[in-house]
Amino acid sequence: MMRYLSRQGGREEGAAQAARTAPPTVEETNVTSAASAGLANDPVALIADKALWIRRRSFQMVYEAQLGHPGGDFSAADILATLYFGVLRHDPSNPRDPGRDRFVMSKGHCTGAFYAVLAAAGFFPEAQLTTYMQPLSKLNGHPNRNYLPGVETNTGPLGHGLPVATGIAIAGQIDNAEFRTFVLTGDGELQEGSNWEAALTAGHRKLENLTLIIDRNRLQQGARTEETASLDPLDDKWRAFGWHVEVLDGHDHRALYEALSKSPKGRGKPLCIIANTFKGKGVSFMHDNVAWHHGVPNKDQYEQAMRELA
Amino acid sequence: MMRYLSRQGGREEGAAQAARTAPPTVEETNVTSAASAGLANDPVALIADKALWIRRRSFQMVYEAQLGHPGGDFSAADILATLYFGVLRHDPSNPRDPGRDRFVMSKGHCTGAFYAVLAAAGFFPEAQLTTYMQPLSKLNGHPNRNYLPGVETNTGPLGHGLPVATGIAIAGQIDNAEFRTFVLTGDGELQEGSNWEAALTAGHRKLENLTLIIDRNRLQQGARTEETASLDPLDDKWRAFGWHVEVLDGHDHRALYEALSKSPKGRGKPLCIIANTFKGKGVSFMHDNVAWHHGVPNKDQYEQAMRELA
Amino acid sequence: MSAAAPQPAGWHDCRDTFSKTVEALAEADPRIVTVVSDSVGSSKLVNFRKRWPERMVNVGIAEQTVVAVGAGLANGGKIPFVSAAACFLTARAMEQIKADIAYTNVNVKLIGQSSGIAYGELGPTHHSIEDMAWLRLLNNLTLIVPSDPWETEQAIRAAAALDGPVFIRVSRMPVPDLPRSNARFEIGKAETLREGDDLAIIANGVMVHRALAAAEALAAEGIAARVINMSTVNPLDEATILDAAKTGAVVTVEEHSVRGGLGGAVAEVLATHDPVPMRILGFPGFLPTGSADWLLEHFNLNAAGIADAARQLLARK
Amino acid sequence: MSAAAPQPAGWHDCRDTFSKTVEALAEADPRIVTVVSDSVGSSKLVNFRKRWPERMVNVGIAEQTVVAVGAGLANGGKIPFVSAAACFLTARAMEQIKADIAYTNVNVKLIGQSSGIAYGELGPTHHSIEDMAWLRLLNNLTLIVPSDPWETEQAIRAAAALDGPVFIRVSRMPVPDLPRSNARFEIGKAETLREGDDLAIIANGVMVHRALAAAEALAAEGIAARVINMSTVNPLDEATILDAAKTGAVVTVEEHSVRGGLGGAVAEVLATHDPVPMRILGFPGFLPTGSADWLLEHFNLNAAGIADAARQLLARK
Ligand SMILES: Cc1ncc(C[n+]2csc(CCOP(=O)(O)OP(=O)(O)O)c2C)c(N)n1
Ligand SMILES: Cc1ncc(C[n+]2csc(CCOP(=O)(O)OP(=O)(O)O)c2C)c(N)n1
Ligand SMILES: [Mg+2]
Ligand SMILES: [Mg+2]
Repeated sequence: MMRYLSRQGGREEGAAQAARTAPPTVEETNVTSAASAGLANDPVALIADKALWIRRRSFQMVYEAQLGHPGGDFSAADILATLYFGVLRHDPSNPRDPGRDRFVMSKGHCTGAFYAVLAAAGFFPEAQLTTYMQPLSKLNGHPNRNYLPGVETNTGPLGHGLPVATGIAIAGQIDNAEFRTFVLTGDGELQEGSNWEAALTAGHRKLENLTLIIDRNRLQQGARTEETASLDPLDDKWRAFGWHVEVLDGHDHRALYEALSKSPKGRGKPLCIIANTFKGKGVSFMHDNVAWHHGVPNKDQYEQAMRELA
Repeated sequence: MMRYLSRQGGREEGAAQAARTAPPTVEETNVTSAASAGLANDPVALIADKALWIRRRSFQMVYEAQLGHPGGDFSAADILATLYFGVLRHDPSNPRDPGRDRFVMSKGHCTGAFYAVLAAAGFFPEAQLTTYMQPLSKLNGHPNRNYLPGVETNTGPLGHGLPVATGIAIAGQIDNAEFRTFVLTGDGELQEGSNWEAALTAGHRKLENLTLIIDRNRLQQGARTEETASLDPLDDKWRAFGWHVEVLDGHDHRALYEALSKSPKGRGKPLCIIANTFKGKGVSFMHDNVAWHHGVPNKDQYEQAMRELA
Repeated sequence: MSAAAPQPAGWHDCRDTFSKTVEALAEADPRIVTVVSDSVGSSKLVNFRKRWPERMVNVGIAEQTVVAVGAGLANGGKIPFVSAAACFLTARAMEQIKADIAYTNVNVKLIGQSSGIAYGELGPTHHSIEDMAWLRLLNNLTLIVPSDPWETEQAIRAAAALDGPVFIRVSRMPVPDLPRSNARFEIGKAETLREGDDLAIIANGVMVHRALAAAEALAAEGIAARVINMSTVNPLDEATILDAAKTGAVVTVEEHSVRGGLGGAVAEVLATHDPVPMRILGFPGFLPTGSADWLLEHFNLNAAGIADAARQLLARK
Repeated sequence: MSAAAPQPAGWHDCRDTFSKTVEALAEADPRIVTVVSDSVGSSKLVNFRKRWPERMVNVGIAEQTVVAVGAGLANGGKIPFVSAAACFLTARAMEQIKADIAYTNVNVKLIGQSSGIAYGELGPTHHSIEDMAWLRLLNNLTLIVPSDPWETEQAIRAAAALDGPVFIRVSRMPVPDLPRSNARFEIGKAETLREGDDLAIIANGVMVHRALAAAEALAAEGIAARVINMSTVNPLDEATILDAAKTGAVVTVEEHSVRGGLGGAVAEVLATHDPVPMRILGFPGFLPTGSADWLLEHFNLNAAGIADAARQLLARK
C-alpha cells in the first residue's frame, strides 16, 4: 500500500505520495495550474483547483461532442475532485491492484466529469479526452471497464452502482482487507429499487468499509425529485436501512474531505453522505436548471461558462 | 355499491348484506359451521370461524396435493378471513365490478389459504379446491387471474403485488373512486427493491385508498428475516417512505378488523399495517418453524394438525 | 439524451407521431393515461402533461414499477400507455412484463422509446437490440416494430383498440414516409411494399426504408427483390414468410442483434416449413462507441450492405 | 418448493452435483464463494454454509442484488457462484446480467437452479423456459445446459477455470447418467452421443436422455438417428450443426419455449448456411397447471414424441 496517496491522519508517506500521484499530463494543460508541490501539501487547495479544472475540461468535452450531461457533471465535480485528490488510495500505474480503494461511478451518465478526473489522476492521457463519444473511442457515453483503467464496473443504467459496490465491500469484509469502497449516485437514481435491496444488505452486514455519496442536487432528468417521486426525508430512509448518515454541502471541499477521509474503523455501519449540491453548479445560467441535465452549449454559452469558470 | 358487504361504521345495508354474501357452499362443508345469520351480525366471530376453516381447508389441500406453503398459509389466515368477511366490499357474482374493493395477494405462494378464502367467500365452488395443483387445474400453485374470479393479478414472483396495487389505487385516485385497494405481502418479500419503488410512489401520491398489510412472521424461505437481510426497524422504513404505520397482532381478529375497516378518508397517506404473526400459527409443531415454509404433512402430521385445528 | 441530430426535410422522429397520436386518442377516450419513469421529455409527452396533468403518472426512475403500475391502472379501468426508453423498459422490467403484463394478459400498451441503437454514443447499456428476442416468446404480448410515422400512428391506434397487452418499439431515428399505394395496417399482417420474385427482403422498423433503397439498387441490375415490412413480430405472419420462401432466398434486416430477433423468427418458420437460403442482417452484439448513423454504416446496415448481402445470397440460391 | 418426486434408482438431481462440485472447488480455492438470495436450500447449499459460513453471501430475496453483488465480489478478487431459481435469476435481474455481468465481462458464474419446467405445478412464473432465448444473445456470457451429473460437474469445473461470465442451467428433474464411451467436456463443443446418418437430433439438458431413447426406438425401425448434446448454447458449435445438416434433417429438443432458444439458434445456423428441413420441439409458451413430468408428457416431450417428430420429418426430407 506504500504507493498510494494516503488519507488524512493516515500513514507516513502522506504528502510526498500525493505529489507523486499527480499526473504529468495535467500540469501541461492550459486550464489548470494544479499539482505544484505547495498545493499538494494542502489537499483542500489541490481539490479546489482540480474541481475547477474538471468543470472546465468536462464542459469542453461536452461542447466538442455536442453530447453529454453537464448539469450532473458540475454537481459532482467537487465530490470527484475530493475523492481522487484527497481520499482514494489508488495507483494509476497499477489500476487493478487488489488493495486499491474502489470508486464506483453509479451516475454513469456524468462521464464528462468522471473521465476528466480519471485523466487528471493519471489513469490515461488527457489527450484521450478529445475522443469523447467519437467513433470507436474508449470514452463511451457511459464508462466501460474494458476500455479504460480506473473504471470498476460498466454503468449507465441507474441503480447499478450501489449493489455492485456492496459486493466489492463484502469481498473486502470477507478478506478483512484494508481497502474502502466508495460509490456516487444521483438522487433521482435512488428511486430505483435496486438501491434499497443493496441498502438492506449493506446495513445488515454492517459494511463500514462502504461509503455512499448521494449527489443531492434535487433534480432528475425531467423535473425536481420532490415533484416526481419525493425522496425526503432522505436521511431517515438511510438510517432506517441501517446506515450512518451525514449531511453536508457537496461543494464544500473541506467538509467533503473530512467526511470522506475519516477512518471508518469502528463505525459499525456503512456511511451515507448526503451531499447537497446544485446541478450546473459553477455556471450562472446552468445553476439548478433542469434544462442542463443533458443540455449542450452553443458557442456563446460555452464562452460565457468558461469565463465564469475561472 | 348496494350489493357489497359494507365496512364497520359504513352504509346502512351492513349486516344483512354480510349474511347475503356468505357463500352457500361453505355451510355444507364438514370443516366449518360458519355463516349462520347470528355469526354474520358479529363480524369478528364470523372472521374467527372462517379463519379456522381456512386453516383446516388449506392444510387439507396441501396434504392432498403434497405440495404447498402451509406455514405462510397459516400466518396469513386471520388476515385473509378479516379482509373477506369483514372488510372488502366485493360481489362474487360480479367479480370484475369496477367499484369493487381490490385485494392483491402478493405472497402468491400461499394459495392454500388464498383459494380457500376465495371459495369461502363464494368466488367459486368449494369443490374446486380438490383440484389444487392437479393437471389442468385452475388452481395453480400461484394465482392466475385468467383462471379464477377474485384474483386481481397473477403473482408468484415476490415483490409484484405492491407495485400493481399502487397502480390500481392510482386509478381510483384519478377517478376519485370509492373503492379501496389492499395488498398482502410477506416480510422476507420486502427485501425485493420493487416494493420500495412503489412505496415511494404511493407515499408521494398520498394514496390513502391503498393499504399494505405485511405478514410479519419473521421467517422467510430459509431462515429468519433478521438473520438474512434484517428488516427492523420496519416501521421506521415505511414512515420514512411517507406511509402511516400501524403495528398489531396479526392473529387478533378484532385488531385487524378495526385497523382495516377504519375509513381511510383524511389520513392523507397510504396505510401500512405491520401484522405480527407466526408462520405455522395454529399447529404446535409448525409454529414459528421455518421447515414449514413449504413443508408438506405426512398422515400423522395431518391428523395431529386437524385435531389441533378444532 | 443525445442531442437532436439534424433531420433531413421530410424525415421524422416517430416519437412525435407517438405523442400526437396518444393525445388524439386521449381526447376521445378518457380512459387513456400515460405512465412514465422520469421519461416525459424523452417520450415527447410534455404537451400531454400540460393538457392532462392528472392523466399522467410519473413514478420516477423505476422501470419495474412503471410497468407494474401500468398493470394496476388497467385493472382500474384505464388504458395505460407506459412509455420509457426501450433498453430499460425491457431489461429492467423483464419479470414485470412477463408476469404482470403478458401472463396476466392485461390491457397495457408498452412503448419502448428510442429503441435499437438510437442512443448511439451512449453505448450498449442504452441500446435496445435484444428486445425482439426477449419479448417475442411471451404469449399474449403483441409486438410491433413500426417503420415510419404513418405506421407508428396505425400501430398505436390499433394497440389502443385491442383489449390486450402490446409492446411497440418507437425510434427516435429520423425516417422518411414510406411510399404506399394501398395503405392498410392490421396487427399480425405483414405488408409487401414492393413486389419481386428473385428474392425477398424482410425488414422492420427503421430498416424498412433502407431495404427499399436496396431493392431499388438491385432493380437497376435486373434483380427483382420483394420487400416485406414485418412490423408485427408477435403474432408472426407465417403465411407471408412462406410466400416469400417461394422466391428461394430471404434476407432479413433488423436494428437488433442477429440472434433471436426478426431473423431468428423468420429462420424458425423457414427451417421448419420450407428451408431456403437466408441471410440475417443486424448487429453482432455489444457495439463500440459511435453515433446511431455511424453504427449503421459501420455494420453495413444500409442500402449498399443489404444489396450486397442479397447478391451474395442469390449466388447461393 | 415442490415436494421431492420419488427418483428412480440411478437417477439424479443435478443440484446435488452442483453443490458437491462447488464444495470440492471451494476446498481447493479460497476465492470460491457462493452468493444466494434466500436460496440456500433450493440450491442445496446448506452444507456449504455449514462448512464456510463466511464464504456464503445471502442478500435476501433480491435477485437484482444477488447478481450485482456477484459482480462486485468478482471485482474484489472472488470467484462467485451466484445461485438462485433460474426463473427469477434471469427475469428479475436481466439488466444486471446484461450490464454488470456480460457487458462488464466479469468473472461470475450464474447458476440458474431448477431451470425449465422443474417447478411444474408452481406455474409459468416459476418456469424458466425463456432463459436460453434471453441469454444467448449476450456477448461474453457462456451459456451451458448440462444433461446429467457428469456433465454438470464438468461444466461447473470448466466455468470455475474460465476467466469470464458463465450461466449454467441446473435442473432439479432427476436424470440418468448418460452412456459415454469417450467422455470429454469442452465449453463450446457439442458432443455426439450416438452416430447416425438418417437424421440428427440435437438436444440439451434434461431432454438429452429422452433424445437417446427416441433414437433407440427409431433404430428398431431401421432409422439411424444421430444424437447430439448441444450443452453449450453460447458460443454455439456451428461446425457440429453443419455436420448434422449433412444428414438432411434436424430435430431439436429443448425444455424451453420453441421460440428463440436452442431450436432458434440451430435454425439460424441452418437457414444461413445449409437449409435442411427441421422440427423444433419444446413448449408453446405459458403452460397449464401440471407437474413437470405431466407437462413433458402432455406436450409430447418424451421419447415417443421425439421419435414421432423424427418420422414426420423424414417424410419431408
Ligand atoms: C435505469 C435507467 N432509467 C433511466 C435512465 C435515464 N436517465 C439518465 S440520467 C437520468 C436522471 C438521473 O437523475 P439523478 O439520479 O438525480 O442524476 P443527476 O441529477 O446527478 O444527473 C435518467 C432518468 C437511466 N440512465 N437508467
Ligand atoms: C422473486 C422471487 N424470488 C424468490 C422466490 C422464492 N420464494 C418463494 S416464497 C419465499 C420466501 C418468502 O418469505 P416471506 O415473504 O416472508 O413469505 P412468508 O413468510 O409469508 O411465506 C421465497 C424466497 C419467489 N417466489 N419470488
Ligand atoms: Mg439529481
Ligand atoms: Mg415471512
